[in-house]
Amino acid sequence: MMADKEVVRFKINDTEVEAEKGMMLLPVALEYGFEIPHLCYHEALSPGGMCGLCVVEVTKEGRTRVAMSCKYPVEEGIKVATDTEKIRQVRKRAWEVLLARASRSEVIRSMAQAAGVKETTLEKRDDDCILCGLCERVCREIVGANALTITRKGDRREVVPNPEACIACGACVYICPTDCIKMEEKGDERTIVRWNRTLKMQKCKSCGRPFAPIFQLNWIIDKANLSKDFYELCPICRKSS
Amino acid sequence: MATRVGMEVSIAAAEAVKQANADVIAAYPITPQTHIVEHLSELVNNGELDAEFVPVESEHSAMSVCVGSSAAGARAFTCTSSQGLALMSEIVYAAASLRLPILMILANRSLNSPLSIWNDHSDVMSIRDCGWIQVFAENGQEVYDHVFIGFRVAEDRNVLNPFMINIDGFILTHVIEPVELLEQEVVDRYLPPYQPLYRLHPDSPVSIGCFGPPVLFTEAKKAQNEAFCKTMPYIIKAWQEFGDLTGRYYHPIETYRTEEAQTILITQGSLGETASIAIDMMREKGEPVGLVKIRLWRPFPFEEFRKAVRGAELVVVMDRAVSYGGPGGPLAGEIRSALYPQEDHPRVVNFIIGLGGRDVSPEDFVQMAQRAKATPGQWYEIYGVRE
Amino acid sequence: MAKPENEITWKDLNVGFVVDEPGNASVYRTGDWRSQRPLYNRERCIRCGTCYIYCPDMAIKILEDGYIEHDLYYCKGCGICVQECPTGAITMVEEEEKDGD
Amino acid sequence: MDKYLDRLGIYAARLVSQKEYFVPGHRACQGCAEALAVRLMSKASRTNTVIACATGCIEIFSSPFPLTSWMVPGIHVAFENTAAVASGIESGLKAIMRKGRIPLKKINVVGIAGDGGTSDIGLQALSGALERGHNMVYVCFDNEAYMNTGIQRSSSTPFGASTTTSPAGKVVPGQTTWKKNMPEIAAAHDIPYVATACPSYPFDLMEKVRKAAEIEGPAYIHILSVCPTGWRLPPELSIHAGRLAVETGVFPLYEVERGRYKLSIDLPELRPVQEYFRIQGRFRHLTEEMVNKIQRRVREEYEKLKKKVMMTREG
Repeated sequence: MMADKEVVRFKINDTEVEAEKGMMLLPVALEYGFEIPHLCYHEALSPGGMCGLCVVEVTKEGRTRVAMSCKYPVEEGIKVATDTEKIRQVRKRAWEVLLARASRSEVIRSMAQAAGVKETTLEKRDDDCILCGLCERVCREIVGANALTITRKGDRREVVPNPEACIACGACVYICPTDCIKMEEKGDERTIVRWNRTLKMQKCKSCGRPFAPIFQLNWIIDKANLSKDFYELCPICRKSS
Repeated sequence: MATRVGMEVSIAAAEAVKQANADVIAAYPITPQTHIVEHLSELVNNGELDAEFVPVESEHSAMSVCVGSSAAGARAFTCTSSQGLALMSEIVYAAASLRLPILMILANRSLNSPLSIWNDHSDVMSIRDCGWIQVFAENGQEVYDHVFIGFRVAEDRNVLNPFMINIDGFILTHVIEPVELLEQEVVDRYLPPYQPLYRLHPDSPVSIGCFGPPVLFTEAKKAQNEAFCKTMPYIIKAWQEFGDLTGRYYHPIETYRTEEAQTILITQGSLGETASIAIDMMREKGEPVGLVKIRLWRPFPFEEFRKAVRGAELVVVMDRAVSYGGPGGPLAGEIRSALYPQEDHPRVVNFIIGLGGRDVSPEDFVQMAQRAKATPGQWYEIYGVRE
Repeated sequence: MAKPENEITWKDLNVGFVVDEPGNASVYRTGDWRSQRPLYNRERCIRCGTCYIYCPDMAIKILEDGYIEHDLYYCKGCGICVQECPTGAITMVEEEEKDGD
Repeated sequence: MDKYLDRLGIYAARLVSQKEYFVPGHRACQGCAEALAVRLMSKASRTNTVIACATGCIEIFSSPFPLTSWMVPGIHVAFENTAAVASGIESGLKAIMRKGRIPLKKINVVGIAGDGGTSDIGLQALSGALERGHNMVYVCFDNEAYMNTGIQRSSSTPFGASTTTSPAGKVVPGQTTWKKNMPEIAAAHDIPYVATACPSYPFDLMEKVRKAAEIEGPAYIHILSVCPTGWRLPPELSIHAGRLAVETGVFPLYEVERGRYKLSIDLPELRPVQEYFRIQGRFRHLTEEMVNKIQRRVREEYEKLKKKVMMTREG
């Protein structure tokens, strides 16, 4: 079934597994049903290596080291351990970092708690974003709106929005693991709260319901080279007509 | 050392299920099966048996839970009676076709209507062709022993078939009998943990119970029947090995004083003990009468049966169920089929007796034997009816 | 099972009629059912994946660059992708006369 | 507003795993939204799952021997006992894991059945399983009639719908009873999670399945699965029809999590039910009077649901 691709065989927790060469460890392990915590990985996006939770121990030619499984390409004959004492320690530290980065996030606090980490000794940042970068990657790699950038000032990173480019599509809302990007719709306006982006919605010519931001629709019209009046009707009225 | 204790047969059965280390027990209460499941739930709730006791909402679900858990690789047990069996019968068939080694004790009881909670064999006969291995037990010891034998046979890779132990309701379930209990170590030696051939587990996904189009359905049935017919030597082997361990040997057909017998009575289940008293009475008077007890009902031991009745001129079959408009009782029909290929087959007379808890005494057997002898022809009657 | 079903003998069957090749239905071509075929206009596609998520027959693949491809081996020609595409990048056309494959 | 509703993320489809656990080659009708719902459910429950499937369309189109569309293990036994079989699988796995015979692992046991297999013939087994509290998910794929046997009415067929056993006749105009409220019946068992879903809202559906699988104890999901064949509508409109069912309030999307009701999509204004009926042949015979009667009932039910949301709101 993987005839034209090179297959690599190795072990995860003593189970023989195989994967296409070039794949990263994390998706392979997840596919085989191993539980590895992760917050900044998404299979549709390039690996982030930002949350530090997906660490595993990889033994290669007798030498064992800790590696982030989202960024570690599979190799023939390696042995991967997903839940050792060492790994648990490293993950605990990662949770502490995340707790500090997103001290306001209820989601993170309960996840950390489930992993046995209640508090962090690190300096807390008053936010609920863990800086996983998924929003930036999805906006750039999938949507192509490039409305977000990750800036770095010293060791401080931030996700910075470009208010002119955001089409308020909601992909970042969908992907955010801590739910810190919220979308609101009031009347005929849609707002992506975190990016401070409010766009007017197109009202359906037939039923009068607002259905999508005009800016987004124009962006699509432009991209797909559609007629200007392509989105006069909402998707439902368009099909019913 | 095995210990011999006085014990209600239902309790002995439950103790055997415990010693067999069943994983899942699913049951719905119905008289006269209740004492077995009551004791099992007690064992589970007291931590004496590590199993899931699933108190289902119907017998249909009892068998469904057994099917699900057995398919997941667990050792599953249920017991029922009468209406309960009738309700679950759809899944009884499915369990056999799916080749799941479930063990069921059927505390035999008549089927409605009229409502009767008492014993006969109309329940088991209604599912004769369901594809389960079916044995009849004659006493408490046999019930106890067959729990181990049943699991052992059912789970044998060469068998993989569900196994049913028939025990007469009240007559066996509710009586206290001496039972020799096995040491756990002996049980463990005899009955290894269940190793399923397939199991419902994500590590090796299988699809069980697919839709069978006409082009394949017959093949599926042929495969099932072939496999079922081939279980006989493994059943006999399991009995043999059980005997070697315990000194108690069982056979598909048990005989009692059949040497030189011209008339042979045929029974199933607990009637055997009563009938044997009648045989003694008649033998004492010098009558050449013997008894054949059908222990293994499915697969039917044709060869062993023919051997057991060889030389007899008259065979008197005792049925505990009616086959309305049929050839008499279901057992008699089977006996005639078994004897038909024999050139010189004996005359077959059939009595339908002991319906819905009606007592059958040794004297009744004597009378039936005499009547059968005196009245020529192949006939049947429902015995002991007030005209 | 490599054999066509009308050649399978009873001896070929697994115990209990079990199928132990997960997902082997993928050999079965449902594309023959089509009377109309989807036509995809890449120029109009904004790579949103909507058609992919709504396909009941898993007959739409998302390619590495985000554009899509219909798998005509499976596509039954239901036309859901045409209806659901937000930009009208897919249309249905009459299935031409079927050839051998 | 729920972030898993499709119009809030036009690119969300690209973020869904491309891995299929229910593979093509299945023989569902053109445009079958039930097949789509099964596909989406499987994507959400993923690899560590065991399926117990009832007799019905899904069984027939997914696994005609010797083929199977399932990548995960599954069993079909009968029509009415899916919940019992699933509870047996759950009990079996639990026992043998506890006894150390197989490694401890979280396995989702998912029972799936149609509306007939759930709200009619399978109701008893389902009620038993929910009451016993097995850690399993039960998903009802509701296409509102016995489609597999040829579009006969079930207790889940909506009022007025014409089926082969509730035909729109000269005297009796189709189904004369209101649709049985199965999610409410499930919720009455006081189980930790009940939800309604529709494959027209795929992200919402997948999130609900994921949640149901994660929650300890029984969970029930009722999925409206548009059947173009039985509803007599063009196959390309089956997603659209599902959306109309939701937007008209005929089939509201909601969750009941530990007794608390939550609308997944809170519609400020319901579309007229006629928009939903117009595209379906099974409602073609409805008189204005009947439509009005249904419209009133839909509004009432929707208001009732909203009241439940208010009444069970936290704090």
